[in-house]
Amino acid sequence: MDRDLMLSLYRDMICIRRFEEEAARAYTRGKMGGFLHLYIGEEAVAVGAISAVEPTDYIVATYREHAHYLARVGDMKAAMAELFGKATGCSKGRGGSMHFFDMKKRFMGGHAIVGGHVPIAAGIAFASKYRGEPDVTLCFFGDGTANMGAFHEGMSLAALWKLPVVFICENNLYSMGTPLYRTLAVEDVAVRAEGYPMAQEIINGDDVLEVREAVRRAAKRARTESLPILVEAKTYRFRGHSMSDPAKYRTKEEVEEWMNRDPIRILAQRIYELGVANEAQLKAIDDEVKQEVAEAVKFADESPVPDPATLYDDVYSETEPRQDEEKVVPLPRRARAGG
Amino acid sequence: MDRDLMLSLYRDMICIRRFEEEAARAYTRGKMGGFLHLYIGEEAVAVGAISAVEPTDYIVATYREHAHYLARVGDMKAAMAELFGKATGCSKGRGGSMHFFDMKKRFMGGHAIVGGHVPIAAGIAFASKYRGEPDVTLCFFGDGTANMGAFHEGMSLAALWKLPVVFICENNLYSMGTPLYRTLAVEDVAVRAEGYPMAQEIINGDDVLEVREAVRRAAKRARTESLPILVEAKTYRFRGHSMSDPAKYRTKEEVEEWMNRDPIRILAQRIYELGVANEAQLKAIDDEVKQEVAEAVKFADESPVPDPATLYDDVYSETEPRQDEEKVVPLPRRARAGG
Amino acid sequence: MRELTYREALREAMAEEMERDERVFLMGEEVGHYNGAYKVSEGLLDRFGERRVVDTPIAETGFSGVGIGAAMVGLRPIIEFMTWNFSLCAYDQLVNNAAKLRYMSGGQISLPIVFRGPGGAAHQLAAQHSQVVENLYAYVPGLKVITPSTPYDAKGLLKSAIRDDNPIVFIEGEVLYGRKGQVPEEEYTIPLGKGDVKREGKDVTIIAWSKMVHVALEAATALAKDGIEVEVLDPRTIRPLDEALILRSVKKTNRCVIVEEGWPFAGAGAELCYRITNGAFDYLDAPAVRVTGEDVPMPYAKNLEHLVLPGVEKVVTAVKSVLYRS
Amino acid sequence: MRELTYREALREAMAEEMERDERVFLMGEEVGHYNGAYKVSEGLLDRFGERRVVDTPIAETGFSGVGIGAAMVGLRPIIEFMTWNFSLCAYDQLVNNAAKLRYMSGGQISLPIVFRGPGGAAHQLAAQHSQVVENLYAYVPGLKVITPSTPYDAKGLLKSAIRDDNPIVFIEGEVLYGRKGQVPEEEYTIPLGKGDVKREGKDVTIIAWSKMVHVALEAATALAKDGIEVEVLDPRTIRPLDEALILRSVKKTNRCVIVEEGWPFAGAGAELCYRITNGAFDYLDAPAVRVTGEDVPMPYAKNLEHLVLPGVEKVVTAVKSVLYRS
Ligand SMILES: Cc1ncc(C[n+]2csc(CCOP(=O)(O)OP(=O)(O)O)c2C)c(N)n1
Ligand SMILES: Cc1ncc(C[n+]2csc(CCOP(=O)(O)OP(=O)(O)O)c2C)c(N)n1
Ligand SMILES: [Mg+2]
Ligand SMILES: [Mg+2]
Repeated sequence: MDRDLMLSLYRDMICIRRFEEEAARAYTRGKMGGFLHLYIGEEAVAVGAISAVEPTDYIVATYREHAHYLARVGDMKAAMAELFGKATGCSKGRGGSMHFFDMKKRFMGGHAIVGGHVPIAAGIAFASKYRGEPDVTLCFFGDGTANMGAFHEGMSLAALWKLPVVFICENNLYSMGTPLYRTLAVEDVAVRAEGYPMAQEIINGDDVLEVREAVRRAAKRARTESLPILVEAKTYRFRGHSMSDPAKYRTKEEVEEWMNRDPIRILAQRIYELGVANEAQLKAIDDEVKQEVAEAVKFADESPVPDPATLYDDVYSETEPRQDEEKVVPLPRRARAGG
Repeated sequence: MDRDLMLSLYRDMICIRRFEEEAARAYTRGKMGGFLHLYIGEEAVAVGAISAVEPTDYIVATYREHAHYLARVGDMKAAMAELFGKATGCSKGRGGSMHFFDMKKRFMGGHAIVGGHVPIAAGIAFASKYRGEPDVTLCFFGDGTANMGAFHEGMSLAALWKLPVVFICENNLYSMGTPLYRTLAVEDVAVRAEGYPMAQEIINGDDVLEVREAVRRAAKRARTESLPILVEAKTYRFRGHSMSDPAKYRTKEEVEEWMNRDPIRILAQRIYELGVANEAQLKAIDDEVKQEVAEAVKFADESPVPDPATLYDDVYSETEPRQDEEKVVPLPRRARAGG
Repeated sequence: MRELTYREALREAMAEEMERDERVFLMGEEVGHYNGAYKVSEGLLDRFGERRVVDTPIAETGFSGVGIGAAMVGLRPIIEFMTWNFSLCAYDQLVNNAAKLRYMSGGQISLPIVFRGPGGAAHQLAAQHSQVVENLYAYVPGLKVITPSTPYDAKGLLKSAIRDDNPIVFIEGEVLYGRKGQVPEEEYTIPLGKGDVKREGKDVTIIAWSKMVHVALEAATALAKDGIEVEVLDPRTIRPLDEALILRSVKKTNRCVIVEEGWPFAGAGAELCYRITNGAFDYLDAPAVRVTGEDVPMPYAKNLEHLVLPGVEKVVTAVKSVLYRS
Repeated sequence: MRELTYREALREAMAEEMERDERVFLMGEEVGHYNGAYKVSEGLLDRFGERRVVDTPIAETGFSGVGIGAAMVGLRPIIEFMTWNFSLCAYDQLVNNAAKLRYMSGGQISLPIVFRGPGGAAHQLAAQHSQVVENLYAYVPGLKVITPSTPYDAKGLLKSAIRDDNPIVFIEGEVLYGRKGQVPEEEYTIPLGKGDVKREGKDVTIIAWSKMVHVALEAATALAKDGIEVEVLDPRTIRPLDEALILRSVKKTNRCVIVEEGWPFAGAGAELCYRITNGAFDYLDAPAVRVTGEDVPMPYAKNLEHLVLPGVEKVVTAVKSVLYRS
């Protein structure tokens, strides 16, 4: 086991955890509005998956995407500022919690219509294939997404056209307040893959190393053989669906059982067992991260709100079509009505 | 083998064949407009399936539904008049070829958005279950439909809620000009059922007795166990997708090979082999049917077009809510703006 | 008279109609065990059981279609969209099936189905979750579109909608759920297609619906201080529109401002303007003007969101402009 | 000048742009091996190969989303809907993704994608296959909507649309494909957002687009016999709208009739009326009136279909009514 790798995975997961804990506090203090969907408890999935691929591979995620953004882009300031609705946010304060974007880092959002981003991910992979580029697309979605038509259409096109996408189901057992057994006739979302058919694999989503290894294999297959796959990671969110959900639909016992599988604790345990680091060393990382989060909050707090004068900016791309290359050949007035 | 049954299946299939041959001629003579999608070559599917269920079971079909209408309702006059756009048509001339309806006979249309009727079929079955009624719903669709989101959502709800629907895929190997291998990664549409999961069965769609037997079993299972199933009937359309399609995308050899499997010929052969009837007897049936078709054309021809004054009828149901039982309790004027 | 919230009024309407008619059932995401994403259906599962309060997977096309199928054979489904934004995933079902089945079948089918849920912007939900959809449905013949503004209207209109034999798009104001208002104990219904004058006045008519009614009323209060008497007219149903009431009011005041939350292009405001201009041209002392949401996808930032929504100030300015008093 | 059909003009536009820019590709049902359901893409597969002319399964949401994803990373897809009716199955993709991604991302994304295909009624295709969709898309900021009426416009506008960096809804007239008109051999483009006067006149302005332009021109010819000089103005793009040109014309003629194929409620006709009433109130000698499709799902029967569509006679009557000469 690579010592640096384990510590860096640990750090990435702690970053997400601390960032979101602070975001939740800021939300309660009225620093932001809208929805806030926390990823706490699921960190191993985003971190394991995104660490397994190249920085040039594309990431497409849902409204629960702070984690994926941090795992890929790592810019806590831009993330916190976005939550605060500030001009310095990663989407200039236009997107908010559900719509983080960083096109330069190939972080392709932040999508809030369940299933709507699945065909988009297929399209990005289509483009890679079209251009003969080696990039793979990772597409994250929840267990509740598997009933949507858009999911089906995106999956079936990816299977038919052999597109290089790794579909990663973050199966946290609930879609909002609805347990999976009330939305699916069987236990595994992966069964959906049989219908296309597409390869599938079910993994422990709380073990960051297992996730990483599975996604590494899946991405390699996608890259070299141009084949899609559905990877189902079993995990759990410790908090409610969003800040406004008290999550009363789960028993205390169930939540506790899963909290015992805290992915961060699992990795820490492994780190201790392998003698990669000791408690003090991990605590030092944690402290550093907390400091970073505090700075992000300060940055977000002090950043300006978007200039009202920009309201109409970017509804449309204003780049004019390259008129230089174009000639206007008018039709004689008389002939205009022809046709 | 039941002698009367075989002859009645034969008659039903010949009815469809002769009706559609005549419709095609009438189309060419300008007697109707719009699209006209013929079922010629696929008759065994509709006839086998619909003959296998109770007259109180529901039928939901596509735009290629003349066959299903005739198999269930049998009213050639109303069918031909509908094609001719006449007030005496089964949808009063409002629906045309793609929208035959007969609610009294539980013939639920005639739907022209690919896949859009699949959730509707699930809903009809939902209602049967809700009311504790024993009725089963048959839902017909083509091989090209299996990629639509609506198909997926309807299928997955039917599987989840165990609705009494028999989904019947009329796999004629083409969706318009596109061969199945360009829309599906594998050969059998039935593979889709694995993803829900739902039971499935693949049958020879050109053998009316096989279709009948499979759908009888499927309907029984749906009725007694309230379980859906996907039955895939392999068949072939002898004509183009619609009247405007010369069907150049298929080789002459391929078409000939399938025409050798003409479902009507196959049944006739069986009838001869079993000594149920001889050629002259079958010819007599055919002659009778032709006569019936001719009368239907005459009826359609002589029927009046819809009265222009009815244009705005039936946009809305005008039955007033039962106001007798209702009291209007006005709010004091002052309080109106409250809330 | 007792006061109820808009949410409670809607809930009471559903409960009463479910009690009254066994064919009525509620279906949607989180309507049952979760008691509703916005708690409109709270308690209904306990009261009516899983048969009549049906939780669905996330499958708007699927469960809309299921509702349509069930309505075709005589059930009377209430289909809840968690928000109307998600109805765009089921747009084909509503437009191509719900709206057209009756007509296409030559009148054989009645489709007693209500699609309901919250619409419009709430607080910083950003572009995909803040949409005004009434125009997208009101365009389509075969549908009726209802947008209640008060608890009284919400209850009475929802009861009528459930009893109506047509497919109905019932759009609740997401930010109105907590608003209180008088609702009689006795049973009542409100006929569809009848508008309501929420405040009488003689100088100018403001037409507004759903939450914009409250913006209009605030503006009217502010304008009263300047001696301007505003009539606030709430059409309540967008389709069918109570044109007679609207024209009567405009002919009285000779001036009209339309306030709508949605985007400007070809919204109901444009339609109202057309009908007013053609129905009362000679009575108009100024062209009818509208105040609409700004023509942009909804931004997340609070200050920008605020700019987008029609507010009291914009309405006051518009009223003064039609009075040529700016 | 040579004559081409509208279909050929569109095909030439695509071929030229595909030749010019390797990032442009065509995707849709039956566009390749079948050479297009309406033969618009005939020959393109042979010329450009399967990589750039991509047949899809029936999956409007799927392939629209694939186009959007591909455009996000710099390709320039042309997505063909076999007809625009089927786009309702992909409505969420166009409205929630295509129209909003740029804005939501704070301007990081350009989405150079053209959705195109035939719209409107053809001949007896009945309710689900005869819909006018421009209003459903023009309502939404972030989209541009184009509705060409002639081969010349079709080619020049499609070329501009393909070069534009925004998501574009390009609606062709299904019944116009066979219509011929002059199209120069030399390359040209037509800027988006510029209307065109198809016939000059001084007595009344008729605004019409897509196939209604031809109805308007026929009406103009008929009216000329009565000495009425009609100006026929084709906005060509519905969003953005060439308001300046429209107001100029109406201020000249003082009277306006709008002809649109779609349903009346809150259509572009209502929007035009609003802008005209507000932009030229004092110039109007009569309120602008519109002639629209009847407010019903399209019936199949020929005689009823004929009643539904705006025809020359109705337009002539409307023109006379705004001239107070009935
Ligand atoms: C089409 C659509 N319907 C409903 C919603 C409301 N909604 C947002 S998240 C969510 C639950 C999604 O569950 P799942 O896919 O399991 O993801 P998770 O939130 O558990 O990560 C729902 C119903 C939506 N955003 N889009
Ligand atoms: C959503 C949608 N997209 C496209 C069409 C156009 N269309 C009509 S039939 C058809 C082919 C359907 O093929 P299949 O499902 O195999 O049925 P078949 O016609 O072979 O019986 C297509 C593409 C449509 N009606 N609806
Ligand atoms: Mg989940
Ligand atoms: Mg087929």
